[in-house]
Amino acid sequence: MSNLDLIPYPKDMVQESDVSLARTLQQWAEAEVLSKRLEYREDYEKLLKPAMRKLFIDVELQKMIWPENCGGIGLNTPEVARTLALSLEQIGRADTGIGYLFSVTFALCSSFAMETNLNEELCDRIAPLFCQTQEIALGSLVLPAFGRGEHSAEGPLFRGKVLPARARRDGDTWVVNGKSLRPLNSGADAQLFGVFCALEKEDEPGLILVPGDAPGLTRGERFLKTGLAASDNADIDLTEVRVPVENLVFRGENPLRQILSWLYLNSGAVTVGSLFATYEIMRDWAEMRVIKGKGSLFKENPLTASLMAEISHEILLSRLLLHQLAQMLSKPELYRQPGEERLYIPALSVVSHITQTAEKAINQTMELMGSAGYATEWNLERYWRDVKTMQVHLGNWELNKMELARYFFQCRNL
Amino acid sequence: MSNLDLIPYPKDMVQESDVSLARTLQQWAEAEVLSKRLEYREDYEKLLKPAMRKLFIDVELQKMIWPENCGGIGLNTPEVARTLALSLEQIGRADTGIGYLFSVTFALCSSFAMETNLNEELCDRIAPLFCQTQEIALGSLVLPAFGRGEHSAEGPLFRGKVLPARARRDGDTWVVNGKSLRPLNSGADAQLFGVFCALEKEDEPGLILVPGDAPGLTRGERFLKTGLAASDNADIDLTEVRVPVENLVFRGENPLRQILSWLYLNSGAVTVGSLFATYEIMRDWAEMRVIKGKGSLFKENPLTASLMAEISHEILLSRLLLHQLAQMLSKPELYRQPGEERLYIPALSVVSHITQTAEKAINQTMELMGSAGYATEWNLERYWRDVKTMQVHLGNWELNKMELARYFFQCRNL
Amino acid sequence: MRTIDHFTRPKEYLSPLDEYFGKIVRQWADKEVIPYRRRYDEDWKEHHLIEPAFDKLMGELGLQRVLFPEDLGGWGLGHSHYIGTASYRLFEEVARADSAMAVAFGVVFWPLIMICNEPHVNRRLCEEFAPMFCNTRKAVFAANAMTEPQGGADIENMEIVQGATIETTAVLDGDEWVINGHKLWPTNSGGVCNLFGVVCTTNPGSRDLSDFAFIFVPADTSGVAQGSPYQKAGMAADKNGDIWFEQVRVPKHYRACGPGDDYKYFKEVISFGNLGSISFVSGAMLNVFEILQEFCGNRAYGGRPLKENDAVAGVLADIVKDIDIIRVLGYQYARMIDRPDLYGPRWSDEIVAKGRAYKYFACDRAVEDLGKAMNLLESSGSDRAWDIEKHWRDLKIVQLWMGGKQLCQMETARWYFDCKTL
Amino acid sequence: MRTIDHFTRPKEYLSPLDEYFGKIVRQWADKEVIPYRRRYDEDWKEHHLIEPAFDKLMGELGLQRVLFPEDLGGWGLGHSHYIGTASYRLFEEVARADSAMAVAFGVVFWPLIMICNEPHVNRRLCEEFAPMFCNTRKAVFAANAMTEPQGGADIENMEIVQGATIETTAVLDGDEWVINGHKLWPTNSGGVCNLFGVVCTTNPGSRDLSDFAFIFVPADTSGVAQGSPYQKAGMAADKNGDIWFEQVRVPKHYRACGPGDDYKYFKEVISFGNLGSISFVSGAMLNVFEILQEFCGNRAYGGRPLKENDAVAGVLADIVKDIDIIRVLGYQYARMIDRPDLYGPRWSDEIVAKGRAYKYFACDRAVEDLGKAMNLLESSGSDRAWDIEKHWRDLKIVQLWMGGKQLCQMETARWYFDCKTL
Repeated sequence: MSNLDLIPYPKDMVQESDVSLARTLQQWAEAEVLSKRLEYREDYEKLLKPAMRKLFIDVELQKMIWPENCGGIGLNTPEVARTLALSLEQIGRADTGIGYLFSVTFALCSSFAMETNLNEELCDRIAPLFCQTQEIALGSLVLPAFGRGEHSAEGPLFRGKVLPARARRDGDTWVVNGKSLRPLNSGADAQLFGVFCALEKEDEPGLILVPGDAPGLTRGERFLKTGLAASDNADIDLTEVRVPVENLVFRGENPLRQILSWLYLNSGAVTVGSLFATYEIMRDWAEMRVIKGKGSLFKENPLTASLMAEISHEILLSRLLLHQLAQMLSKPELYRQPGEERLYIPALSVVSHITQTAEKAINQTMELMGSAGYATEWNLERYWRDVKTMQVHLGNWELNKMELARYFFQCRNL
Repeated sequence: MSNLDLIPYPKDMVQESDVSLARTLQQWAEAEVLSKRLEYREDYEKLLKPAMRKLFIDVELQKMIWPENCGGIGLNTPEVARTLALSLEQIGRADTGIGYLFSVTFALCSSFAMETNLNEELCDRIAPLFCQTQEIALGSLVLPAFGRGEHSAEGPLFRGKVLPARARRDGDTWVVNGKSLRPLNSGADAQLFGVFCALEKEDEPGLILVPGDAPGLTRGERFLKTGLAASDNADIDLTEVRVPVENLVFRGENPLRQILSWLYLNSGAVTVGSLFATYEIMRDWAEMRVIKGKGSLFKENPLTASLMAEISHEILLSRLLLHQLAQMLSKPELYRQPGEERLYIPALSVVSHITQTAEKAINQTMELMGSAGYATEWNLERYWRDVKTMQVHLGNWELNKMELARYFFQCRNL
Repeated sequence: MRTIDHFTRPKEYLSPLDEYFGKIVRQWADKEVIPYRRRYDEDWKEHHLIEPAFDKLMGELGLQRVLFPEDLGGWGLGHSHYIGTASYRLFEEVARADSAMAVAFGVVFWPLIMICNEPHVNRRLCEEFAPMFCNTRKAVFAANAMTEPQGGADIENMEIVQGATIETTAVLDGDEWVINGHKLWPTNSGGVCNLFGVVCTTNPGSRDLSDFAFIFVPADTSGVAQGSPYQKAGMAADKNGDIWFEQVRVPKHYRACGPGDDYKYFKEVISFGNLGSISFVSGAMLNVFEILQEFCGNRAYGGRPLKENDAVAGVLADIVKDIDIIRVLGYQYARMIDRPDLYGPRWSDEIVAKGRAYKYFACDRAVEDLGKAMNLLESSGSDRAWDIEKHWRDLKIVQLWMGGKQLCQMETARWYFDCKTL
Repeated sequence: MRTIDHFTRPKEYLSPLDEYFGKIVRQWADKEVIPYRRRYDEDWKEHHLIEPAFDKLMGELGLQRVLFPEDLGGWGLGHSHYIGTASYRLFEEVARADSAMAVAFGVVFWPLIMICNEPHVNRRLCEEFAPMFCNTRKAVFAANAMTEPQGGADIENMEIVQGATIETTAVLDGDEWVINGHKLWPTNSGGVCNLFGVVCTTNPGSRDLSDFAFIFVPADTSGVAQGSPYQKAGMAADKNGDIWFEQVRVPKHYRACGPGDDYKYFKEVISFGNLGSISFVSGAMLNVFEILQEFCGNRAYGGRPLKENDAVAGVLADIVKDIDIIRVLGYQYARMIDRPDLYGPRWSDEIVAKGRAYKYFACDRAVEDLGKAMNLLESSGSDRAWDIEKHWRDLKIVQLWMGGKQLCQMETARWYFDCKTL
């Protein structure tokens, strides 16, 4: 018994359908991942793809956001926020990386498949990639990055960073160019990239959809990283890649903020799920471990109990914050649209808290477990690597805080 | 303009009446305290009593919880939790100490005046102290304390601590004895004490109400402390103090947990209010301060902006958690009664987070302000002392965590 | 039973005066200060209680003389190879009782550093000012008038501002300096100061470092006015206020070291400021250890002393660990100041930057640890009666002065990462 | 442009071998390890890449011999007055390249401390084991078999457990010890070990410290079995596994110091373990500084190098401040180990407790700072290509070993507060 029900969440905010989907995903998590960890211990990565297939195809998660007339489930209204919070907790509990891939994919598609900003033409063209396939379909984002040396050489800056690619209009197509772009995930196998581009002869940058099989898109070597094994990431090059004009999903900052708000909610939920796994691993440890010689159970020592309490305390708070954010995203009439600062800032704030807290909480849990904390056998160290990897992909906290400062103090020159 | 509206709270949880009361209290805060700080700079304490009188008597806050048939306002249903959260934010913004006095008084009375546990006989007898007076009426609590040396001499332990007093039954009265008891507040001037006593010939301790004018109750010297100037605290002695048997409000742990749950909600709201004041002081500073010689505005420097953002971020999260807790307290049908662990633990968790975060946030704000941070003139240092004083009165965090550990890990011997 | 003397000190660094200083100051602290300090907060304006203790320490024990050359009645610390470690011990012992007294005492040396220390001894000014400190049994206070209304600690942020923001001016008129300006906040102002070291400019707005001037001004010079002390969160024994200089005239030779050198050696003043700050922190924290020993040894939870509860002990460990580390660090820095032959001049950017780094580390740890200590004591943590809240209020001030944490961070980053624009 | 050599070290403490050690090991690191270390993680089981680098360092450069007396082919570090500071420098330079190699190398000395160090040199065992390490150009590994399945780091928690939980037994049969037991996790196990120091009891369950035994067992003795290495979050160059001792027979004189002294001097082993841990942290963090210099100097935000952004610089300052402090602290502790005449015996409760305190401080700071550093680099922070994630994974392991933070806290509190029951 996992005792996860000891960690409260705002029950009055969720519908029965959300709860039952979460239950389905909990079963998936236990059957396809948690229970198989032991047998796949030596090569954990081997269990990822089959588990993902079950989740994305059999449980149809990759159809979730698409309108029903495109073959999707049609969960594309703001209320889906509460569904996502409960569902992604369970996915993240099973594997942070799988949860992260779903998070980015959903966030990308939210830019044109949500009821509030539905682009039917695009949906009709893109939905089949996700709804009429027996293959796992992944979306990925290419966002502004640090410049190298002097930026003058690197085109216009967006909020201090360099736009990864440039697009020029040619008749009814956009021609996109960019070298060694670093996607958030899945550079090696994503079916759809959202690339944030400088638009020739325009002031505002925009997000352009580039299918993974577009001529002129080449993928680099899959590179090694700390965590998120489910994501086969690699840099990509775009050379004279042509896409229909409609693939320019939006221009400007607010729509980007909307994508990020959904990404933050999702990443927060995945992290909370990973914290659930941490809590469960810690419980197992605390129940069987004896210290100070025989007789005294680990969990009965005041010092270790104090640290275990501290960790659980943080998990409880993170979950409350996550569902509070879900509630806000689900009611734009009360809390604004996700693209507006009034909602985007709390989303950034909540996900930053959750991911930073999770780093600390898992660190502390490892401390409790000594060598079992870093032994692959106990699985905890993987959540530690995964959560940290996801956190750094959300961006440099010092620079993200500049957004908060502009909001709270109307700074103009940061 | 204070810009407090930049800090979101769950709008869908509050009623219009809550909002309008909060508006009234905001006016009180600005008229009676904030605007008068300057004129009372040299002797701030002088403004406290008049401001409290306005709040407790004129705004009738000290009648809030009492049933209407006792001359009260009758806000004694669980929904009052949301009212308290919004109202105490404004009181804490004006003065932490005033907010704290109200918090304890309300929590004490909640043990017998809430609809869910209404004791009409007691209400009829006690209500006049608060409802039929032109004097400020304060309640206070005397809770278990650390033992001194060997506890054997000090009677039974309650959760590791010593019960402050002993009571024996004598006909239809309880006779209470205890030496140098330390109340949470107002030992020098409270009208009503709730004393947690060991009951002779019974296993469970209980809370006994002792009126401030009871014969045999003597008050010690008012002592000096770091903060909470509004609380004139002193130790009290109880020598053969006789009270009616009905003054034993309850026996056992759960009812005590209920008092604490309300105290935690209230203290959390007061602290969030103090953080509002911190935010406003920081804004004023950031707008007028110049660094690195002339020209560069304080708030436009990335380092100071980063710290200001960090602080605001924590304030935002604390407010979300506060209102989430209020929501849980307001719906016992969904979240259990405040006396139950399932609700008491989140309450302890949330208030601990808020008060610890506030300590750090105000510390950081002081860092930003250099000598203005510790100069009485800028008012910030008082919130710093007040919030810390309130925090330590909530108990030793290491020992409070033992409660969390018992809940999350079913520890038995902590 | 451990005592504060069990905390680590680098044995090989200790000065020949270490034991003697330690003994007399600890006696003074236990007898003259600790029994009375709980009433100091209410004495912030008058110093009825505080002044006699200062007279004992600085006048009667004569510790205000130590920097001056022996032949002028001093103890020759200024030209010794142990000025850092010796003063560290002095300040630590005073701060154990009251860190505000430690800073008031320490700052007496602050301007004198400019004229008493090798290799820049200004013999003429030593001769002129020594009697003021050496021929009396009363406490005599000196102060560095640096901070100005507009710029806060800009003046200490030398690397960037290069004196350009200084608005206090010194104009040479014949063989007198005419000084005009308004200073705030210096320790030992608010009416108690006898001798000011004034940071000023001979050419307002100039970034030419030779225009940076450090000029001595006796407090009784006509045109000098001290405002009454500010009310603060703590540190009642240290008075701070406004100082106005209006057409103040002092002899030309009152300029400490001259063009260029005033700026150069003022950075040594910063180094000593950081050394002092660290010593105040370790001294006060040593007393916190004593208090925690008493409280956690005599208060019980579950029928056993608090210190025997593993969770509480964990916090106690975190605190003593920090105290030990701060002390090691403080003495290492003191040694770096004692031995420029090994570590480079005291006024070098490296020594200044490392002092800033150690200082903000020590203060951050102390403020956090004091918060934890108060919380361990529950309601006693906020009682005046236990003195922990006093050290908490006082050390917070140490953390905030001299430009606070941010300036320390910028100077640290600037030195280690060769930053150009911070 | 600053280098890692700008971080503070107490100049007066440095050993005569410091410069030489520094030079040869840094060359080795830059040439033999840093260019290849990114592929070490996949080499965790085979050590195809790792083994040659070990041979160079330990065999060819001969650094595995340093502890033994000169006349036996060693460098005499064991009887020197600079064993602490000299090894600190060695370990720091190795850890800069790979802290797992530093621990594997350092642990070679761990059991040998029992027999090579004054005042408890066991000449007979030195003579017996010296050739194994000195007459070869291949790396030779030793290990301390301490941890057991049931108790975790209990065995290191000597104060409380007093050896009562040790289940590995040594029974004297004629002139031979017969050893039975199961050990886990020692550095340099998992198949690579040549010589074990085995912590065992001559009387299971006894709290009589004279029953605590430290006995040497060559890995090729019959009855000794090493399991294959565990897979871990990092530290691929350090193999850890199970070791089984079944009816293992070794000569009676293989017991290191004898009844009572085995226990006494084993605490010296703990002190060196903590010294080593601190040196691994400072070495790896020095490399983190080099990486941050490069990244934050060459990546731009707002068109300027990251390091010129004040907020980023604030984090950089926090990190270098910690590195500098950890290094000062490490050398101070090394000096305390070098000079028992000043600081008391290396096996004293004080030296052990302070080592624990410094070690957990260093590890906590490093883990937090590495988290911040990774975050500064954004997605590059989790790329193998930047090596910061490597140090993050490795130093986390340093934090967790030897009983982890909680044991350190308990020993610190116990010593400073005279706790009896922790």
